[in-house]
Amino acid sequence: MADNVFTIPTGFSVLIMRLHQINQLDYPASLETTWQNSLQAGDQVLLIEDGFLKSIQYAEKMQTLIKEKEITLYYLQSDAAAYGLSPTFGIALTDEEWVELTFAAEANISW
Amino acid sequence: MADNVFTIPTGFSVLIMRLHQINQLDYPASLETTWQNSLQAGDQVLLIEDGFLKSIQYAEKMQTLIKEKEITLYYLQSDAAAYGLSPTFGIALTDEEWVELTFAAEANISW
Amino acid sequence: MQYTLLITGSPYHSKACHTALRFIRAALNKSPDSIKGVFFYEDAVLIGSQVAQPPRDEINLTQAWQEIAEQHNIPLYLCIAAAVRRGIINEGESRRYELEQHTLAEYFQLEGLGTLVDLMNTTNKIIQFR
Amino acid sequence: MQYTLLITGSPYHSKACHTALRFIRAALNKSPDSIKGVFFYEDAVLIGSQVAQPPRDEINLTQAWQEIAEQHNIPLYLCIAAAVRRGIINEGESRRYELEQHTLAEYFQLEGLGTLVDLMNTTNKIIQFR
Amino acid sequence: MKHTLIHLNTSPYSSLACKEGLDLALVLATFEQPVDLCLSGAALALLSDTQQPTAEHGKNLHKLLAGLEFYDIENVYIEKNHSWLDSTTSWQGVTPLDSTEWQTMFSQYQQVFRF
Amino acid sequence: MKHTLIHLNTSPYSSLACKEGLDLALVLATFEQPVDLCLSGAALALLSDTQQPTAEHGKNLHKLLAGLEFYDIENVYIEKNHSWLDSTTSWQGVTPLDSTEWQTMFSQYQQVFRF
Repeated sequence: MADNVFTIPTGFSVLIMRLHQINQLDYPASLETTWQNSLQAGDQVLLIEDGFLKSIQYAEKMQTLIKEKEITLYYLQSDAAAYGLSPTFGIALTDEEWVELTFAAEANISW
Repeated sequence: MADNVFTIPTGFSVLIMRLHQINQLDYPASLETTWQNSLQAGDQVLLIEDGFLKSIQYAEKMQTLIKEKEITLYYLQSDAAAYGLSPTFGIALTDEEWVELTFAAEANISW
Repeated sequence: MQYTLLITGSPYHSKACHTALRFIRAALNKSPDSIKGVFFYEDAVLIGSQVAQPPRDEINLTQAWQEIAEQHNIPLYLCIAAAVRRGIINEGESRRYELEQHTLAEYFQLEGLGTLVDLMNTTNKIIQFR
Repeated sequence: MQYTLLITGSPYHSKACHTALRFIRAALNKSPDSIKGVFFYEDAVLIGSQVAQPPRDEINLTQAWQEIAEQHNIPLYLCIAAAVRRGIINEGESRRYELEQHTLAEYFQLEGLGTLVDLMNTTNKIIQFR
Repeated sequence: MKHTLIHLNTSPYSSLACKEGLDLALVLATFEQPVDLCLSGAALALLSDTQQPTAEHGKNLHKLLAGLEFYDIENVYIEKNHSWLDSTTSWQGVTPLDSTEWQTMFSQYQQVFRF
Repeated sequence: MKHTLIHLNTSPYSSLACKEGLDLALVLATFEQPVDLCLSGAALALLSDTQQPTAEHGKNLHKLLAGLEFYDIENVYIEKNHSWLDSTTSWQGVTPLDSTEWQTMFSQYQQVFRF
């Protein structure tokens, strides 16, 4: 699994698949770049709070990210209802499914 | 003075020269665009707090901004000393000069 | 499998405490033993104020967390250093600093970061809300 | 010519209260009558806590503002709605909400936003720190 | 009297900023101070007609928009082409400005406060 | 035992975040938990040797860097070419990573906390 994975000197040779929790519409530019660049194929991205609005305002950019980085994108049904807005892509989660996804991830990072 | 100034329907026909107080190194991308685009020729920009670091990290971009927008850029001597960093452009202010500049401005905006 | 929640965002400046509340309700609903403890750090410690009075037409977030603690017997830890500097102080600390007032709400407790390390080592994962 | 300071940034999450302190010291040094009043709104109202205990090797920001108020007779207003919801409460409000504790530090006073409008109309400009 | 621009740039459901900005605008108007609003970024979400926030999301501030006129707050600006809202399901009381108008707007007020 | 990455991204003089992040790193190390640091954005200012903050700016956290090794915190990463610091006047204990290393770094820890 880790054969051709580049590793930094931490000694870790395995990339841990993770769920990235994104809670802002706009991060400061350099942080926006950092979280997007840190995505690894197979990672999951969950939009919460203001982050949900990325699926509306930056719909195209997010769809490109999904394809290029080979990630899966999720958002919460309750956020869509709160804002009264419906994304045209991504997977909507009930609160219970949100818990399942979060617990099931190998690792979690909250950006 | 206001002859060929474009005005929005507020009824104001005069652009008020102002001192823009910038206190972040990185604003969210859209806000960064907004404050830079809002600059008018003759405006003043004062870097404070984290904003001071713009003069180091984004030295080139800031110098371009000064030229293109015809603005004057200031920073605080005390911030330069705190960070132990010296910008190669812009005007350093003592705390007393900071007060003078702030009071003297026609209008102030804190981004 | 048990989990820890780490909350770092201010109840006024972020949605961290609100979102984590939605999360913990759904988690406990699904499996009542899934959360071992909740640790509040940085500005999130402001949630533990017994004095804050939200307007009557808004959610009382401190009370909502107290109900979680009471009904599910889940400890709510505030980092003591972060809390004391932000004015969230229990009776003991209040005496220690020779103050007349104390502000820590019931069901919240002041603990060192060592408690977070302990939760880290005795639960499967830490889920952060910021 | 007199000016108003409007401070909106949290003492914990921003430098607004610190920077405004540097500014007001320099302003009063230069011309003792230049500042008519200071209005704290949004998270900046947290500065008015008498309970917060910063570590001894750090600046006590609340005390530094109290010294400004005392030495120069400058009123420090906290927006009452913003303060009450954030747990900064004087004795009167404490009784009104049937609480046992109050947290408002000396030299700070709770006022409505109307007081800011009044300052706006009786001073040359508002300078904001956020 | 100073003409004030209140600039809302944060989501109504991300912090108290949007609400406290609107509160200030309403108080200014109550005291008969001229005040305009402008909306950008996540604050545009305020305009959506079909909001159904839970108590945990926060107060539904959309309802306040209809009352703005009563307070003599007549100008609510947004930047044309920067709105990602469907105009058929969002509040109609806004005035869209083109880029040049938007950019010079900030220099036309004695006071600008962002929330 | 979980390997933790503490990501510092804010200026030591802009809020308590940088300090509270370092505090967590030191406590983790004290409890013999493996912990690495990485610095980006305004947190890079931490490295400058010639800092002279006033009390209003905040605590001089630069002084803590020299003690990290004592706590067995040996890895402090920055992104190569993203540092705007003069290497002759900044702390030498950092390990610069190239872009690929930096980007994969975040996926190599069970826990990442940003401050």
